[in-house]
Amino acid sequence: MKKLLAVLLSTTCAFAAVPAFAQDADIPPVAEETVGVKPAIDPGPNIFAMDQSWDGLSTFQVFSAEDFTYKGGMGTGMVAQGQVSADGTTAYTTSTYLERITWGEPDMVLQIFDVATLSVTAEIMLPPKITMVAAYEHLLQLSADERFIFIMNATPAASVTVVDLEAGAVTMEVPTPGCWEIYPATSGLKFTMLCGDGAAKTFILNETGTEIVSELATDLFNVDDDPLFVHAERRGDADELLFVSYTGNVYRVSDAGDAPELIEIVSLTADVEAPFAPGGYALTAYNAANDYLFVVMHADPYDGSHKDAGDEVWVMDMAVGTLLYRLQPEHGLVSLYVDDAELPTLYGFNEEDYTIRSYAIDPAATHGIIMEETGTVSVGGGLVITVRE
Amino acid sequence: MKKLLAVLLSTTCAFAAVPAFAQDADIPPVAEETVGVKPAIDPGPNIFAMDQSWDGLSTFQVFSAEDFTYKGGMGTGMVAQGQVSADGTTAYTTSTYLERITWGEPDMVLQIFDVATLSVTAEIMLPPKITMVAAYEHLLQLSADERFIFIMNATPAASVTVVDLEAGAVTMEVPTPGCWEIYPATSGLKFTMLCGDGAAKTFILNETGTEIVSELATDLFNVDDDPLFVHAERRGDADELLFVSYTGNVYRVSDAGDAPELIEIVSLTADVEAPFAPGGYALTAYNAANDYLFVVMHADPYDGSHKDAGDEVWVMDMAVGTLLYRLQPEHGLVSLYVDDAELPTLYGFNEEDYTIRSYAIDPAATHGIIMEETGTVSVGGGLVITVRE
Amino acid sequence: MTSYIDRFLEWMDGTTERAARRTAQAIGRRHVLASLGTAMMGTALAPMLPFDRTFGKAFAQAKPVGGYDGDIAACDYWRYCALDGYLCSECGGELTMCPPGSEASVVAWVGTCHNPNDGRDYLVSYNDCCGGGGCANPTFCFGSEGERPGYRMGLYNDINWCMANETKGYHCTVAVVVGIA
Amino acid sequence: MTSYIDRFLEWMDGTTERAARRTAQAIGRRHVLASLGTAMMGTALAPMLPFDRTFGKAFAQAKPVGGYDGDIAACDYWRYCALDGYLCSECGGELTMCPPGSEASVVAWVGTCHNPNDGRDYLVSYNDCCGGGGCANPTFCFGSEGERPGYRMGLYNDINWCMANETKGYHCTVAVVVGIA
Repeated sequence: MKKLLAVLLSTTCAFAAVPAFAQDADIPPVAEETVGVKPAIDPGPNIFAMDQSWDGLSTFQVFSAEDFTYKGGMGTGMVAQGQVSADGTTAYTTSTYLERITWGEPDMVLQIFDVATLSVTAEIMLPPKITMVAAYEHLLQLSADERFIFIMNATPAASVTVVDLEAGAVTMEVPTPGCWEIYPATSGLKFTMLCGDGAAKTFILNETGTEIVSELATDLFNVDDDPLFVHAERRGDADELLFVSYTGNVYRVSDAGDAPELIEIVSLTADVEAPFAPGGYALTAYNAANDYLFVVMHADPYDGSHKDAGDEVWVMDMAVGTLLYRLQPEHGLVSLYVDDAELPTLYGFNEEDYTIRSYAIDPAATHGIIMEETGTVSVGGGLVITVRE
Repeated sequence: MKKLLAVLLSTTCAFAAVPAFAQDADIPPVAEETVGVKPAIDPGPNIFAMDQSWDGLSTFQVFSAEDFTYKGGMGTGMVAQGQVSADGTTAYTTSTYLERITWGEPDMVLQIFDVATLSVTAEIMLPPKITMVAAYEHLLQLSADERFIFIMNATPAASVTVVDLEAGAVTMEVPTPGCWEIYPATSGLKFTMLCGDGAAKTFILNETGTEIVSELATDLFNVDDDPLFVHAERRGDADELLFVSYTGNVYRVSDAGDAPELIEIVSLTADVEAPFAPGGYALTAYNAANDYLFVVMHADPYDGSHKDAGDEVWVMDMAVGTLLYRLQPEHGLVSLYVDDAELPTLYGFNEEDYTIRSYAIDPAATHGIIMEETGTVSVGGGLVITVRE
Repeated sequence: MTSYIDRFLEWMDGTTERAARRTAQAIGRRHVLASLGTAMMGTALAPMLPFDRTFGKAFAQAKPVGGYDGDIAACDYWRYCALDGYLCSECGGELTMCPPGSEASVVAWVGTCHNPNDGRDYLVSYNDCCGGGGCANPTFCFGSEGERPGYRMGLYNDINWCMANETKGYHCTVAVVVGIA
Repeated sequence: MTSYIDRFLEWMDGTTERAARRTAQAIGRRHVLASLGTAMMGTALAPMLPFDRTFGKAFAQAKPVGGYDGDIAACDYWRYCALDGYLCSECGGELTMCPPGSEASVVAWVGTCHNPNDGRDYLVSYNDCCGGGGCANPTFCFGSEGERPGYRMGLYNDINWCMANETKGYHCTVAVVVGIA
């Protein structure tokens, strides 16, 4: 093979060596070029969005947050989840590679990518239990110090695989029967989950991630009457998680202690006459500078409409716990992301035409407009949108 | 796991055991059901069409040739080629499975399927050289007695892997430098190829497929001025291959002897004033009962239009070597298949809307119509169409 | 609905005492399944297809309705109230049968659907079919009546229910009546 | 065109005597490629994408044209006369550069394209980029000027030109001027 290629290469070069017979002598000919690989993506803030495939390559896509250019993709396995470090330099995916695509031995792996070069730097084989599910932010979560990563399993029994990223090894599997999604605490090796009996449960591990130190549950919600969405927000740096329920309540939950604690339930819809309800996937987004919670809402809800695209984006002022604005984007959205600026940029995924759209949010409506669409880009998927400076 | 499932199963069954409280006592309730697997596809003639993926699951699709129902698919690897036994009971695919979908160790395999159950019955590992290319009929060919199968390789050096299907093993790799696609003879372990110097070359192997007995080339065509398409037809059971050239000539080539022999070149376009040329993928089809060659033709050809969809299907009467009909299907086609009936059914793949369309062909135009569209079905791909009774 | 959820919760809590009359049989068949590729009824557990992957796919032509109590090619067919996936009936299978070459998921999610023909509510098991080839032009349905996130696993329809099979590739979804609600 | 084909044929026949000035350098870089994931110029060999797999994909937005001698996002850009594939310039790469995370094919197909800006014909090497992630919304171009089937491998554009790389997954295609025709 190597010999053959040498011949081939020499042949190409032979072409290049043929003297030019210029048609237009005034214009110098195009210089010979060499194929290469772009060594790194262009600098600047990035939008990350997972394009999940269930029968082949999933791609963790990277777009410029400035001009929506596609910077490239990190290729990974089927039904992938993605996550990005706080500084935006490292990305993580979990996914499944089946030996014969739809059957055969499953390799379930954590892959670590260098975002600049979009290249795999490490791969860690996982217990073949990871959940194969639509993209949700809290199925793959970093610990506060980013030394550990938590991975949601379902066999269908629920558990969490803990990986020590420094050691590059699985440290343990935490049994989490009946509990789902992972909300890591702001410090320590600690995370909270929502459980099928309506509790929230906090798991605390020892500092090597090899043992459960504590697991304490608190009754939180009624799974029949007012179930919580599993997409949730941390309220800035506070030890407080914000959950939204099917009927439009916002649950403020403290995860400061060893057990979760309900702080308060505030209603999005209490003062609104027409029936509206939250719906979508990553249906909320939190902006710290203004203490705003953005929620995708749809009119005329019914049993089963909780994943429908929303006609409106409602803004709750968390400082006072009241509905502040009802915004009407031109396109129905199912997922949101908002940055932490005082004049925030909001991002939304429109499942109808598979686009991510950006909106300038001006809380003071300086120019008479609170929400203005500023950009759009076609994506392969965008149920989870993440932006890193 | 087993214990858990036992609990789960018992739980479900508990549901089923709950007594019914009928809303409408006059109507008996829907009986409890059990999930199952359909043991076999429905009987009747089948259309096979390859839906190739380059980054995941390729599917060798099976449709009813009677009502165009989708009977199911045979799942296989990336960039697959497919072939079907003469009796329609066995299907063959070659494809590539990469360990990490777009990278990593390549498993290149021949998979053998039982068509009735759409199930893999055997898999034979191949030298990792098979060509990853768009679907073409003559890249994967059975020997006349169907004991051997020939597989086209490109590294890019061309060669043919020979597999003894009885033994389930590769017997040899035939070096075929500069030659492409495989046209097996009507008997023996013998095939002809088209070569880059304008020759056709016949390779004869010993009867165990382990040695080349003879390889003889004959000058056939001018690669610059009148290149041949590699999709070709056997003229019924005759030792005669029909090739079509970019400019619209039909090359009749005998493969009866140890070397190919040019019988005659006849022109499709000689008596047509407006410029037309053949184009597409499986752009020809041969009907034995009428000795007709169907060819997809497009108007106003230019350098590079040879894969464009055709506006017309021309019919050459091979008995006299003249253009008989110019048919105008409603939709542009790139690939054809025709059965061997006296009143043939012609199938065409329309790349615009990814459909296979069927046409009743009545050479005598009994009802004033020679070609009538009779059906359409959406497919994942249809560059090669094969029909088996 | 509530009584179903109560019972599901009991299972989640591990407190259920109900011994099912067909447990042994079901387990026996599950073992068969693994070796023969035939499969049995699903269970208390749940769903499947993530979101609409039909983008750019044509919708299926209507199929003859014979013997069914509705148009099983239409997403508003009563059994599909919580079905999230491709209809197996258009992938080579049937309403309750996986396509040849695939296997039925050994676990499944459950919906409670109202049958307008007799006014009753039924428990419908949505089993995914696993492995095999792809579909050609299937209808994708996305019902979420009574659906809950993964903390109520048996009602969850975003997840691949082939998870407990050896063959883990998703193919399509069937809708099987397993009882009256 | 003909002279190119003559030369290609000579190679196919193994009769070429031309020793290229940069052979050693090129081979050296090929070795680098394997280990570092950077890649060098393609060769006498050829093409790639099979047929339009863009079905259902949106087309890319226009990109700013700066420094190029045409609109490199348009399939009628002069270099693309025989390009069959996704444009790498819309997959994270550039006109002659593969996207980060992929590698350039070590073999490639060649087209002879007329540059309307200077009236000259150029040999353009179409290298596939191999591995890496997928594209998001790339333009798919399908030019076949001077294209020949696999018996003229170096002019063939239906085939995956990642075939000679260790990384064999197709990603996208670049268009590199390698000389005057």
